[in-house]
Amino acid sequence: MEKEEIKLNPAITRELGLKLLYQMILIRRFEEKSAELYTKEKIRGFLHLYIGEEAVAVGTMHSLTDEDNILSTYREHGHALARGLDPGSIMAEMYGKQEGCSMGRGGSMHLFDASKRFFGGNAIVGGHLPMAVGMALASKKQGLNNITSCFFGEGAIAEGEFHESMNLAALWGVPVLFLCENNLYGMGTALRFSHSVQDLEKKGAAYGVESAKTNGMDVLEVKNAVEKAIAYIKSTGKPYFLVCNTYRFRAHSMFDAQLYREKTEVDEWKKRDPILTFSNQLLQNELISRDDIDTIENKVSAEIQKAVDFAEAGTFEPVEDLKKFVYSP
Amino acid sequence: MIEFTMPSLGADMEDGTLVEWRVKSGDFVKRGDIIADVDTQKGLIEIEVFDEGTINELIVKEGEKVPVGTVMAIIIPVGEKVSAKKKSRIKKEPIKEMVKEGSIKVDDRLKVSPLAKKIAEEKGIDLSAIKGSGPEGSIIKKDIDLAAAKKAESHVEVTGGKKEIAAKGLRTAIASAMSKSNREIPHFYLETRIDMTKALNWLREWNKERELKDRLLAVVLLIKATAKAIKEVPSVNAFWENGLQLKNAINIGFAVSLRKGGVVIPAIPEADKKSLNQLMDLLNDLIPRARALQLRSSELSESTITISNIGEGSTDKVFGVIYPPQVAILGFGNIVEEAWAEDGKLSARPVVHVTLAADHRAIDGYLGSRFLMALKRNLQKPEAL
Amino acid sequence: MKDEEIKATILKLLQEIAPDIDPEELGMDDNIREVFGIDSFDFLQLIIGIDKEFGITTPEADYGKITTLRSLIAYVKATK
Amino acid sequence: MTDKTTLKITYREALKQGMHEALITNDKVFLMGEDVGRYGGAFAVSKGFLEEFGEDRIMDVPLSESGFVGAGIGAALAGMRPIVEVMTVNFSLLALDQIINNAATLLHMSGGQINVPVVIRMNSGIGNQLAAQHSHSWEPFYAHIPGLKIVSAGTHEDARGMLLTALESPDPVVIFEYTSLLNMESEIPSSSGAVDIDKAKIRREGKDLSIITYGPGVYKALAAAEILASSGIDVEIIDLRVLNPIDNETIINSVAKTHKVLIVEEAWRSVSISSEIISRIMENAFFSLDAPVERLCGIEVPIPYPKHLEDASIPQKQDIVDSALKMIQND
Repeated sequence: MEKEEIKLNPAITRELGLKLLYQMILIRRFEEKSAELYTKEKIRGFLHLYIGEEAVAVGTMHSLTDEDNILSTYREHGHALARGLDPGSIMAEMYGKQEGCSMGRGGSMHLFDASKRFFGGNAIVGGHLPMAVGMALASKKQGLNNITSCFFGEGAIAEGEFHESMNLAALWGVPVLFLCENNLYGMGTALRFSHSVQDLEKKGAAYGVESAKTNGMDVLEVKNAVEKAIAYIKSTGKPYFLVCNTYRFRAHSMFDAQLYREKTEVDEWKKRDPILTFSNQLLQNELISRDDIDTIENKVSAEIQKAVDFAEAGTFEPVEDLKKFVYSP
Repeated sequence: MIEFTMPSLGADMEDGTLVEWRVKSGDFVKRGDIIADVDTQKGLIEIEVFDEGTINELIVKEGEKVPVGTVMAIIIPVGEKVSAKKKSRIKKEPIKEMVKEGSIKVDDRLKVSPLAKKIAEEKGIDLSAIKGSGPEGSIIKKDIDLAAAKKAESHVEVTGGKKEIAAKGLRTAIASAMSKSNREIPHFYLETRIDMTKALNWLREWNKERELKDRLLAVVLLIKATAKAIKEVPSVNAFWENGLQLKNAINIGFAVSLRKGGVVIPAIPEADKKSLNQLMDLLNDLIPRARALQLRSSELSESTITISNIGEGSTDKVFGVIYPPQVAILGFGNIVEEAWAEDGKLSARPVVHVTLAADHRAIDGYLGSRFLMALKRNLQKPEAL
Repeated sequence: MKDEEIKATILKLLQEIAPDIDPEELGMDDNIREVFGIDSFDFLQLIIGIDKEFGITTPEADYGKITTLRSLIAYVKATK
Repeated sequence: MTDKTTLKITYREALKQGMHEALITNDKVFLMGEDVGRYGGAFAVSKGFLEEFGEDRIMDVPLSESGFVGAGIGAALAGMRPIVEVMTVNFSLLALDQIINNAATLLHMSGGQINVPVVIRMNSGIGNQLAAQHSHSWEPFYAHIPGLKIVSAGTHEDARGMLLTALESPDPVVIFEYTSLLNMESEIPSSSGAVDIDKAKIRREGKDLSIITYGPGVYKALAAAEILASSGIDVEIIDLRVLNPIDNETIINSVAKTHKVLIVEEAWRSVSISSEIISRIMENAFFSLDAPVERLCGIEVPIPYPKHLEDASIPQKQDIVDSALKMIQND
């Protein structure tokens, strides 16, 4: 890895490098702390960690604007953090506290923040795809020039709703970015056991949707690919299907013996850890120094401790409020 | 030092079996290292450590199954003191079981519609006497209206009987209270004789200056003297309901006997705060209504202590049975002329025998006698009542 | 006022005080209070009745003189 | 003085007028559904709309119920007011995941941040021998879901006015319309417009028996009432109109007056709306009951094709008359 001399394109400044690196490390440490707190029973329910896929969230969110809509899946902490949701409000949400970003009502799989146009994690595989098409449809009808980006894994591509949504989006010509995080495993089923055609990006052609794939382990490649996609959407008003090939270093969720894959495969992919590779690139191009990395690590651990303290200090909603949020007042 | 515990990997994970340690004591571990393999219902899972330090002691042995949270190893942290955070388990409230099991059982009870049952209760109609004309022979509103109408016509000969019914009801009520009292309350009895000379002389003087309708009876003096004695020994004025409960209001129950048998005990509320005239007015109101069985249930249920006073007609002494949950009953016998020895001289004096029956769970002999002595003293100074 | 009238009035008063008594039971020389179980409260009502019917306020000292029907009738005739 | 003139109109026409008024008054409103545009609507309710409002506001959609219902929900999330027409309730089963896991649930999961102001119209019920897959009555299932407001347009007045009020609601509303009523004519005030979607309605005052019903049961019960009146029986008819949340008060007051209840619905008997109404009467009006509550419901069989069997599988007017007579004569 060290030997390869990777020339960065000149557009990468020190400041951008530090920002992207900071966000990826923040996600990584946040997920590690979540795992720890889960084993200590502070976080319950399902917990799906994003470790290994940081480059996709950071690369994508960097290119989206505040007006763009985002719909995510249950493996959403990386998306939420990269989108700018406050780490404390996410941690409090996983503690089930009412100070959480969804008032404690949603938990790890259902983070919401209307102010950031973050329309939640959806725990039904592919369930949010039709909604993304609808939101883009509304933008088109109201003449807004924002786009709607929805994240999903390669497992969702086998759902009927993927087919219906791609067709509707193409048919109606609406500005939606279908962003697939292909981490090779739909829970315990490897790609080759669920898809007749494994080059997933090829599926877009069937609907006349512009499609591409990119290296989901490299934040800059993801950033460039997403910028290309957004430019296409903005200029044509048409949907775009981008497949980011990436890999999750951890189990599907906390209680998973990972019988479906070999440890050697995991170690192999770890060599392409998005944080390691990117920090090496920045170091080799003298954009940052080792100290910069230490400063980032210290700032991140302080930020995470603050988030945990915020969650610990949070309060539980009184049970009398149980029936709130079913209908509008 | 840091306790490394069996982690919880899922809400439904109860325990785990340590299959293999990846470290031995003395090894240094850093955050994220895999230090053990644990077998669970989902399969073998690598367990990571979240703290840095050297393994001091491996407590759980390989092959051992332990519940989540069990301390498996001790780690000595690097340099800085890491406060061993107390693990606060989130208390799992049991989900309230809302479902009531309905059991279908064949019900051979009287079939009455809810509406019919309600009206029957309101109009005091005995359901057992009615034949139902509703579905499955159930008694319905029409049947009740019919019965009520029949009852109205025959109102005349029924009223005479109303008292019988009431009296019969009274008898059963007294019987159950008395048997409960005997069953549960360990009675003990104290007795004394009180010279009523001063009291009766004062009474005569008092009545002389007043018109007939303002005349006082001796019993009024007895009631007021009792109330004052209670203030000195409050524990006689209490209830026993799994433990002594002192009552601050002194409501003296006044036994009114009915000529045809039975006794009704209206309460004189806060007798200690009433003047002698007020007590007399109360008796003028309560006694006739008691005899006509027209007392409201609230007037019958608030006594905190009872005075029994067998119509002064007959016996000299009366030993009462306490009315639960009260703890004492005072019995005044007839005021009779008796020999009275004092300062070596013998004379005839009007004397009343007073008995105290008390609940030994609540009061003991010493307090009982102090109460009777206070009563005796009060009756020697009638002007102060 | 003849004896018979006074007797009838007295028995009427007693009937009001104790509705469930039977006047025939009372002999002229029987102790009224004992036969009818009249307590001090009822006796006071009787005295008030006598006052209302005959205008006589019987002092407590004279209670002893009117324990039987005969003595009561005589007392009323004498005092009226 | 309100305009006293009335309008003789079919149920279909009433639906059309309601939707037309909605499209005119608010440009955020648009209609999306299968064959609503070029075909003029499977039941011709939106005939002529495409020509008048254009493709942008009258959207024909492919046969992707989950897809387009989900898209309708998404459009509602992002500022539009879509009327999503699911041709019949029978096809809505494919979109239940979107309706229940997204529309009914987003407000709660987001801790009150996200509203889903979508209106979903579905044609429902039995009639014209469409056999088992095309004759479902799913009101009880939808009425079970907290987060959805479920209304049943059993009269021309409601067919004309419910949609307008539903489009004002910040929360998702599902409107059941009925195939068997489409061609039926009735009188409604020509000034009629939006109606409330919160309360039940007493369609006929009476004192001997409360008949509680909804949907096609309303007109059948009213017809039965005329026959019963001729034999001196004065029934009160309650049109539930709102199946979730249910208007307890109107029910309880009526039971307190008549002391006897007959419930009429076309859905299958077990775990139905009548099951819920009986529970609420038992919980809140037990001591007003002078007889057990009776009910006439759909026979628990997939709806058969042949007419005589189809008719026998749901309560008809004569069944209502017979039951009422039995309940009253018994008294």
